Amino acid sequence: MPRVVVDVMLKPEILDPQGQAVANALPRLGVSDVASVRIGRRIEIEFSGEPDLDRAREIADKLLANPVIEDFTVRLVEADETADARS
Amino acid sequence: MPRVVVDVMLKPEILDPQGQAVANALPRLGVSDVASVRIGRRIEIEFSGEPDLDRAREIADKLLANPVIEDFTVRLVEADETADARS
Amino acid sequence: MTARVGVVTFPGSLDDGDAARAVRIAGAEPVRLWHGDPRLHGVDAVVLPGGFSYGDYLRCGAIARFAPVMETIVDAARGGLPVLGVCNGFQILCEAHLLPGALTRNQHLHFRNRDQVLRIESAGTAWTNAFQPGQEVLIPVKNGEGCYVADTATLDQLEAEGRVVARYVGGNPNGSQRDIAAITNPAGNVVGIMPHPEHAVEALTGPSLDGLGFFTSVLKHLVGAPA
Amino acid sequence: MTTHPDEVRETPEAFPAAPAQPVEPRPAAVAPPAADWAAGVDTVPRAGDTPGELQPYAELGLRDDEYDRIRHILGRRPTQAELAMYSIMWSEHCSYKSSKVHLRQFGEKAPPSDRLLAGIGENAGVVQVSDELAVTFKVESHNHPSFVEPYQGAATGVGGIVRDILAMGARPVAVMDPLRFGAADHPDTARVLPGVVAGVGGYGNCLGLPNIGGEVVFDPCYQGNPLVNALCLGVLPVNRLQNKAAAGPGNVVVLMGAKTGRDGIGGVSVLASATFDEGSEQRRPSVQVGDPFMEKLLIEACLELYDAQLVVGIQDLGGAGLTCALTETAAAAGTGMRVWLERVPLREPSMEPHEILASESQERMLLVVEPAKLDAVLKTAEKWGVWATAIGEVTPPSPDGQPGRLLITWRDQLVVDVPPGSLVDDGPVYARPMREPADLILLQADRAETLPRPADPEALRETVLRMIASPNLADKTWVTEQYDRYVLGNTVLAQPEDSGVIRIDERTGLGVALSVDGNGRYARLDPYHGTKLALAEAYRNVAVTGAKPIAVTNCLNFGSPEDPGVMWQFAEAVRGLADGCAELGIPVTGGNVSFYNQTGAAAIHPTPVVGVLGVLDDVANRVPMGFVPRPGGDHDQLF
Ligand SMILES: Nc1ncnc2c1ncn2[C@@H]1O[C@H](COP(=O)(O)OP(=O)(O)O)[C@@H](O)[C@H]1O
Repeated sequence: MPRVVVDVMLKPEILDPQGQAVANALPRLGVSDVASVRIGRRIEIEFSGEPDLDRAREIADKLLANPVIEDFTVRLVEADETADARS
Repeated sequence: MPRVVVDVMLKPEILDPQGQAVANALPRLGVSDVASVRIGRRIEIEFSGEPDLDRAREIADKLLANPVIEDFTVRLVEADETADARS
Repeated sequence: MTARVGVVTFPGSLDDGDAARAVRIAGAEPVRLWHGDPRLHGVDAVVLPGGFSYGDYLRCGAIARFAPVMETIVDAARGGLPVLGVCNGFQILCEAHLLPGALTRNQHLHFRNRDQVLRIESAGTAWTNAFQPGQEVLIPVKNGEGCYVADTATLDQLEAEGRVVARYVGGNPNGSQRDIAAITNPAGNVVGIMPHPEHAVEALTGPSLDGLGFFTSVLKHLVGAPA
Repeated sequence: MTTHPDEVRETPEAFPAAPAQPVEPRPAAVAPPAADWAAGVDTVPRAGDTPGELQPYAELGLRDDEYDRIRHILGRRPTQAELAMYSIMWSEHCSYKSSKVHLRQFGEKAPPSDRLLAGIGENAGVVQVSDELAVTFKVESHNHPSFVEPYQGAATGVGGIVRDILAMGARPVAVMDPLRFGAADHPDTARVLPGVVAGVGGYGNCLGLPNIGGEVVFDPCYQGNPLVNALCLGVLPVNRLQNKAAAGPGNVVVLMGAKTGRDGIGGVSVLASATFDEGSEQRRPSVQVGDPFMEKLLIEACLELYDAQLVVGIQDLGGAGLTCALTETAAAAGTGMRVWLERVPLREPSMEPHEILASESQERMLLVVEPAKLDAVLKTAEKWGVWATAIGEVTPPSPDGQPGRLLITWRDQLVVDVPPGSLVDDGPVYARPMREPADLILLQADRAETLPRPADPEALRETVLRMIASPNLADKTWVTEQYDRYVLGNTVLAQPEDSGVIRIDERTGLGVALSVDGNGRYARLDPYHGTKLALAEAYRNVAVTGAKPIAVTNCLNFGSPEDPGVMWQFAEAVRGLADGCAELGIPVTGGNVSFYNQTGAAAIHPTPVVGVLGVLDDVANRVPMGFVPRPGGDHDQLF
């Protein structure tokens, strides 16, 4: 069954201390060619019936993202990009 | 420039209190047809040169995901799925 | 007649007992309000206490905003009911759009608990009229997501309208923009504050008695307010 | 969890008389496992019909003689689910099989006390502190899980001890966390320490429990075995004391709290795999993830149930999950129990009976409820938003006066039929060999007097600077700032004080002081006196606040009990603590033993951590530590 995935990321102008912390740690791992790291949330929603993109967009807008600081995208994802198929 | 996106989700057998809290809140928003919600992290990595999937996989393994409780996927994403293009 | 000050308990509220105690010490009658009950039981003011409402798993305050009691409080606040949001309460007020901006993860990424000096910038609100403008107070701060952010226009507007209520002095514990510790709405009846005045109301348990002023302020405000 | 059971029933050399049924000889270990072993559910009738079936008892940590003993008790081979239950309950962790013979000194040497309402053997000791009020406190370890996954390990360590306190009828009111890490500059410490501190804080802060003290000690001996001990203090009205006995046949057994998932099933998952090859995915211990929000709701729900007198008995679900809670509550009452396992709310529907019984899912409590009060209990649970499900029923003891049996079915198949006491009380007990470590004489001979002393001011300066820079003496603010010490508004003293002080009665000012202390280096040099010194330090720290010390808890962190040197250290430490308590006139009221803190042959320093609790009639009279820097004030001190 396909799921709906909502990706929520901080708006570009909002400072992302977590992403920054990761970016700062990379040189210590010998990685020097990363320009930026941003960390957000990925939310997988499974509906009991047919996945409902509009419904998901409404949930995202009301609850999952805070429009003051965050942007979101909503999309349908086939099983192979979701948890079941992870290595 | 395409980015590398690392999606980190809790392994399916691991308790996800975040997802559960959101799922429990949905009925109050009038949403009753959601079967489950899982919440993970989405990490966008921008390289200074060519995006490097292997490098990203290494970073994910060492730094971004906790292999004891989390799985991750790494993929290249065109700009239109990333922050810049968000509504 | 003693003023009745409501203290809301959400599932996961932690400082609700402390807020009620502070209300009592200030000389008012605390009234416990339950998140699932939309009625305000005739209270004259409301405190949204600190804690981790609904676990605060998604975003602090995001779920609490939809509690039945919040719908009533939002309406009443727009009508002038004094509302103080402390820590999690501040987060809820922002999520409910009673206050602008948002509270995000501390810049240093850790929970931090320390005794913090604040400067009261505005004594014109329902919750700070007992202070002198510029007065410094010592109050515990304890949060993991207390970093206040807003866009520049909003910040400038807050400054211009005198709606920054308190600022951190001697070190910013969470990275808040412009050292903001507390703000108010244009009418001055709704105040959100990150540090915890309810933990500075007894010599035995707090670093000072400075927190009491927030609670005595609202009593003064209520006496002065037209019935 | 049972703690410090003070009574030794028997030793493995003295098995109880075998039941009448003949016991099949054990099949040769080389036979391949039956093909269908993992397929269908292994039922009691099937176990009777297939006596020769090979079972992976050794992989589950049971010895040959222990397995034989289970077959004696049951008169047949155990089912898969029963085997899981015995392996858990007879593990060192649950049965105290290596420590029991020593720990009974705590009871034997204890001074008489009329304050003790519940003592060793209960979830936590309870001491009366006024006509109306009692306090309960206990320290427990969560060492190994915190090495595997520092954040969740430490978080669930706090969660576990809080439920122990809750199970006694108390409201948890404070926590403390004695911690030990490897060298401060070792790369793995950079992984373990921040995770542990964030976990202790994350869970405790979200529960709204002030952290009023603890320890942070670095020593290379803890490199692969960090110690995460957690203490919780609770307060209860004397008449709200709860107990775990599943009394009253006909009463309903209710499981309340989180759903059950495959958390921390660990070793028991060998039962699910037909092949027991090393490194099989199934055997990887699965980590428990804590949900402090759920625990907070569980606390409020339980307290409401207690106040409305809606429960007959209650037990928290700890390390051994349902297995421990079902058997301990039944054994404590001498009753039997009938459980319908498929009623347990599951997070993963594919779970098998032995997995449900072994699951270590957090934030769950088992309640025993009169049928007439069941509705009220379910309503309270619903009010707080926690699951509550009737999963079974208390059954009477057998007509001949023998205790009842625990019968568990899974979809109408009988999968467990055991005497509950055989899991709880009749586990193996070992008097393990002990020998003073061979290197002890050398260690003791290497006295401080032989060290070079600073000979001139420059060398003295060097020494002072080196000491100040030592992580063990350094400021602990980086850690303690991550803990909420103000919540609940009753914290009178906390870090950086030597004791935490909590007000427990706002009307009278009645309060308690608590300190936890331990010194692994002293204990390594002399476990007997080292333990006494830990006790004396905690006692002094409590006494100097002005409190009267009245009770002791302890967490004994040691290497492998199968090493005679470690066992000797352990025995000496217990003897030291028991003697010290007798001399000071205060009882040990509970505690916890953590063995196997060892990497290869290298054990940690023996690390007994001792907690002392004292009473202050009025916390306004507490004496704070000197030289407290005033925040925001001027920090100069005159010496
Ligand atoms: N892990 C911890 N959790 C909470 N408090 C701690 C912890 N470690 C140390 N503390 C507190 O920090 C203070 C200073 O600790 P420490 O330097 O070890 O003190 P001392 O050397 O006097 O025992 C004490 O109040 C102690 O309780």
